[in-house]
Amino acid sequence: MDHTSPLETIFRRVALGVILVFFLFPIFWIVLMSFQTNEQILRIPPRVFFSPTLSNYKALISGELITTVGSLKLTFMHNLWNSFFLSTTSVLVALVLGVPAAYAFARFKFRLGEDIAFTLLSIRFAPPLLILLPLSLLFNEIGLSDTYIGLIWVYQLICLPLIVWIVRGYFEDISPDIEHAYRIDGHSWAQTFFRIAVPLARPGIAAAGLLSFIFAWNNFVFALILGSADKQPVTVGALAFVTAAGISYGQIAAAIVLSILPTLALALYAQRYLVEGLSLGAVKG
Amino acid sequence: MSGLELRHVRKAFGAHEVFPDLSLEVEHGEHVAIFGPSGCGKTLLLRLIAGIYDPDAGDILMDGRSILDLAPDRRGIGMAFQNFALYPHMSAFDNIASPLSAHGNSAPTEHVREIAGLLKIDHVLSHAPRALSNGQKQRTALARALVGEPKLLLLDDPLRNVDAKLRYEMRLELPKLLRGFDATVLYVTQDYKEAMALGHRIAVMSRGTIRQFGTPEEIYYQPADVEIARLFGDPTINLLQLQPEKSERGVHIRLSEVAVPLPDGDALPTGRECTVGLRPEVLAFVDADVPAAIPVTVEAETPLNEKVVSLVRTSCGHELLVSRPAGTPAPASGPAHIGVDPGRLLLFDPSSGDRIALQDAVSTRGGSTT
Amino acid sequence: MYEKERRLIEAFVGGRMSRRELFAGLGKLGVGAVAARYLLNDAVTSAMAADFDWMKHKGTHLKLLLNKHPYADAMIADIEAFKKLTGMDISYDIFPEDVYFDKVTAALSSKSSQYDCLMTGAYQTWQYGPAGWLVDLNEYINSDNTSSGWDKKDILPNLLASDSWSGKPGDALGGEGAKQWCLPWAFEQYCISYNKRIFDSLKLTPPQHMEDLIEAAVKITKSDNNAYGIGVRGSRSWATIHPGFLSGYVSYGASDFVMKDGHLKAAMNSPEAKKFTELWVKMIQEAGPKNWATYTWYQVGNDLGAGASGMIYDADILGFFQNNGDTKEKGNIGFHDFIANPEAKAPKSNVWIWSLAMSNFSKQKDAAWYFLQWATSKEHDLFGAIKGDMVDPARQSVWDNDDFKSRMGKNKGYLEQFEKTSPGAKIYFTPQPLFFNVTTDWAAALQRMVAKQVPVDEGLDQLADSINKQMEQAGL
Amino acid sequence: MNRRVLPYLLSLPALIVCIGIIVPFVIAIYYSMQRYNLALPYLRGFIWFGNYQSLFTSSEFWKTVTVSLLYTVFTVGIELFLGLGTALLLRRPTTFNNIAAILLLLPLMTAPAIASLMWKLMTNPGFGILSYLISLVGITNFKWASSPTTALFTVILVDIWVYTPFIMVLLIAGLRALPRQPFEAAELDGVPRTFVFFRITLPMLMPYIITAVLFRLIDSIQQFDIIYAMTQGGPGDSTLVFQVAAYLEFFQYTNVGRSAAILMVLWVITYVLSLVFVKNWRRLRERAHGAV
Repeated sequence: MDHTSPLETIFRRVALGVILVFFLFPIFWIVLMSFQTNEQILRIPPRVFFSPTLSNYKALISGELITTVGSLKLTFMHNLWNSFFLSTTSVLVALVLGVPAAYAFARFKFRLGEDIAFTLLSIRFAPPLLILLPLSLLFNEIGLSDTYIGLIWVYQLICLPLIVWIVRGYFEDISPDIEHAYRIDGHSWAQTFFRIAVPLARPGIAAAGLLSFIFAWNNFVFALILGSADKQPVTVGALAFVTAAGISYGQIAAAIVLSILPTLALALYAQRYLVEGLSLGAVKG
Repeated sequence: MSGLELRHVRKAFGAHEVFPDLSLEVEHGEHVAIFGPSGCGKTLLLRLIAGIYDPDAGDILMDGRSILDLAPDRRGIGMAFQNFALYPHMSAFDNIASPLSAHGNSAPTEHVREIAGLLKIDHVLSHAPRALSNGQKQRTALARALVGEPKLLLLDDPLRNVDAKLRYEMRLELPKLLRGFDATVLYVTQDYKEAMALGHRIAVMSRGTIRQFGTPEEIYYQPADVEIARLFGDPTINLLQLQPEKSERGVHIRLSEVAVPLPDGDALPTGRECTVGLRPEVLAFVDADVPAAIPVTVEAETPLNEKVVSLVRTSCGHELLVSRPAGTPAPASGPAHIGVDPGRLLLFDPSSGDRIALQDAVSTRGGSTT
Repeated sequence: MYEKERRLIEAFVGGRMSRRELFAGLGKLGVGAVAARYLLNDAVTSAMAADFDWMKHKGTHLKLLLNKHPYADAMIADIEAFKKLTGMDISYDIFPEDVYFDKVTAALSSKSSQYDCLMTGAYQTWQYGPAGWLVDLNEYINSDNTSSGWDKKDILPNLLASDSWSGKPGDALGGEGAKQWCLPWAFEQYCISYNKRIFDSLKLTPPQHMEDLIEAAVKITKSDNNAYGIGVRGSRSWATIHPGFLSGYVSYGASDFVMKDGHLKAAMNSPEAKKFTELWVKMIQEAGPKNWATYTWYQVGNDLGAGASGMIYDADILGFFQNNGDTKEKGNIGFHDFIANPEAKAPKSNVWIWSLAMSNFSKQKDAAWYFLQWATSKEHDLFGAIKGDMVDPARQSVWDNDDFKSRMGKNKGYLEQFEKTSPGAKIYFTPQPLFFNVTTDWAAALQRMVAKQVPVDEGLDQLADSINKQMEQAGL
Repeated sequence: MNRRVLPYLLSLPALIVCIGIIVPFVIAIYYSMQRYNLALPYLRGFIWFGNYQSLFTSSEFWKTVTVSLLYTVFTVGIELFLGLGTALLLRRPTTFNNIAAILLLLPLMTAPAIASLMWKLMTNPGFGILSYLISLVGITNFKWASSPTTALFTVILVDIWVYTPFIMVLLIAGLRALPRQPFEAAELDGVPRTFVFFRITLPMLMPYIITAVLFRLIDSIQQFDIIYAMTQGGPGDSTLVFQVAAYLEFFQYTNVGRSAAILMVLWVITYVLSLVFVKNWRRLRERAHGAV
């Protein structure tokens, strides 16, 4: 892998540069906008240089938007908390349910096993719209409408299939002999699962957990339809800056930046598990 | 009481039947080498014993008790895997200590150090498996299997993935090491020398059955069939398709028109071809005037360390390998004569490959070894 | 309270005196501004309470479903007054406008009893009403449960009629057997909001009719003002049809449907309709926003406020917010009524009416009616119009109020356009439950015509065909 | 624990949670066979496959099918190409590469529903930075989401921007998890790099590629957020994909029956596509590991 010609090195760097610009320039621009007033953003042509303001962040964090009309209450920070709470608990529940299931599909060939695995996947492609109306009727019946528990349950639609199918692949990549050896050493099945299988599949669990966290975070239709205003995530909250009086691009930009931060922090934290992938390369049978 | 017993074990994967009906009885403390070509089910046999797989039928007993309803962790077995199967996220020390900690031994340090010392890996105990050389990995795996002092030790071709020098060393070292443990040992190998060196007895497996189970001598001198005869011995046994002839002095075969008498056998096949097995060391160069000397032409000669192997051709076209200790004189090429020790000649049924027992072959020659 | 002060305040509450006069009068009596405001609120509350038992549902808890809108903000600012007046508790869920009606549809279709009252527009009630989700408010308006101070006649009659419908497709709004599905609260009508700076620099005057408009718009687009001529909505949505487009459309004498043999037939391809649509499409092609097909209200508004467009033919309140918000063109926006058809005499404007409705699934409908009464009362409408941004209130008394007039008078031409447009401002759509199918298809057809994928003539014929087919399929 | 019961014990909790969600799904199938418009309650009735029949005979619906499939093929195809390329560039676990990989996840972290508002602004002909930048290279009349000829391109572009990182992160993890021996052997033997890529890297990576593409496929054919926020299905019906059509039927037209029927067709298409992929996934997995 190391024998690259200078020409190829240049090509690689240019390609990487183009990719980074394509994917990161819009983010960069959103960050810039978050430090501008609406008036500064809406200039022709757009400008890179401006005198930055923190007013957008102040408004979001303090929960008060000072306008000519007066002060308006914003619930953005509460939305942020809802997103965090819903995504975190949903992913945790999905991990608790999904990792053992993924292990079962990877390690055991059992009757109906593949069918169960495919059923779990298929809930991912049941279009949310299709089930939302019956589901909201059902939730009304059993008292789950407008509860966090109900929402976390529905969020399993997003998280569970992703975790089951990604983690399953990683479990399959672990040499079964390592687990057999541990069993023969005198450890119970559960000890083997928690001390061998799970740690070795950690890069996969981290990747699946991170991705399902992101997908849960980005969802809005479930909470919108099934929850009241105090359970809305940041994706719905950020739309509050679009009103009849106009659209506050600066605040939307700041809202995006603020809503990215927790996920980014999680990604940075998960990163050390993600890169474990290589060091364990020798594991694969 | 036998240390390990398999009774009519059957195992199939789908339509593929690996063991139709397998039985084996191993004495307590005995070291048994399971020898056979790859794909014959050796590894599966160990896995059935370890409890990784359950047999479809039959029973497996240790010390007279069935262990089938015991989970792998309750069978008191130590096992070393061919691919080592070290825990990549634990240090060599923790790898070795794993069986001890599993049984609640809270202070395994001394024990681990002791066994690591025996295996000469005490200096790398803090390393992660990926930082170990193949030899060190193999010793770590072995240490892990031994450290719990299991009643039954299963070694799955542990020398397969190490280099030749190390394999040679370990082949000498291992029997000594195992003698220090009071364990019944099953040792899987594809290398007949390993099997001969390590097993009190050798079980030769082929296509899901145990073809022969006996001491190394039995396997060598009285192979159950032509295939086993071919697998053991280096250079390999000379196999000739000949038709024994009957005369007033008994039954004989002819090599270069010279009659070689066969000892009396139960139903010596005459009038049809059978396979004659002549190990290279059974043949020897002799002077032309020795009775029944067989004239041959020496085609080539290869020195093989302690012995020299010559390729000779009989007048009727059979090619034979002749082996002699290095340093003994012999013609390097051209015409020569060889002699045969008829008592050590092997005869196989040409269709089944089974050995045809010759009268008293072993009782007259028993005790003599290579 | 002293007699003089009481009389002053009663005069104000009775509508005989402006707020400024009241405060001046109180000041003369030595009452400070803060105390005066307190006295006033107190007095308004007690005045309302005088002849009616507002406390009847004391202790009841109501929940509202609201859209994030300046009108809703104005209500929330006044909500304490309601609590004090009635002793009820009230809470509310606010959802962003982008998703508000999705939430309403979801909440009502699941028969959730969570919400007692909600904000809605008239078009939505054409679905919600027949679906059985809303209460016919006539039952309450004409009952003893209505305070005498809630003056029905004061509500702009066009609006009140626009919010009532019999439920039979094609029946006139507010006609025979009409049910009052909701009550007008505040609304918007459609006029020209223009950038005075740009108009002055090009020596333009507000356009008089469609052809005039196109000419002016083209002039602006071609000038070096870095702006295009005319902003209108263009997204694939009913929102594109109901403001300027339908207002001009009806001005040309066109209508969306005609009744034929007891069935509604699409009339988008009538000669008048084709004539107007030709002009409209030409206007966008020559002087509209380049990204017109993605434009909804906030982009139309943004462009005006940022000086990127010379004028808009859209809601008067949209121009108002751009004229009074943190925008580049703040204070530069003027307003003018618009008679699209040069042969017409008076402006016609379709309207969007933010209204309040009662959920049929509410478990406390009587109490909910108290809330609706209060929220659509003169007092609250006035509060919203003066203290909040409820800029097009639905009550005549507020428009007559001097404080309100002086506030709106700061926006050039606003009051004038209102006065001229208001008599012809009502819903011009034919009420029928497929309103959203029809208007979405209509918008999509306009998009095709503007993109020159299909000529106007042909496009409208296709549209009428397709709509007739849909109506037939739905059994209408 | 019993080897036969254990896998069921492990997978059943997950399945039970899902069954709670499958119940409403069955109700929805029932809806799809009804004439069921919320605003026309008196017309409600069971009509078997009437809704489907009306869909299959409508040219608008076939346009929706075509647009959805085009959208799916282009987004998933380009994202796979870009994602794989990026993953190969960032394969080695250097600090720079690790940081770049995390930064490249940022687009995925911006919720598409909101990010699309920003894209709308950035492609605005007046205030939009992207419109401005392309005008610098002489493209002045590009209409992005506003023209029927470029709208699909624009929404595909946004989808690529948002979701390529998803494929990238899974493939980086996959590449780094591959065993090293075959590569070392190939390098020792001086095997050409293109050969190594096509004969070693790609086949070994295939199970990961299939997983990533499978999830992208499911999400892409069901895309809603980006398209609805950018174009609402327009101009005309040039970007009217399944979910947008179904959304309009449900939330705007309150036509529950027809909406459910559209979504059922979508469900069947997704089901079949996924089944094909999962079959391949199993086969490739087994090939990569050697069947037991």
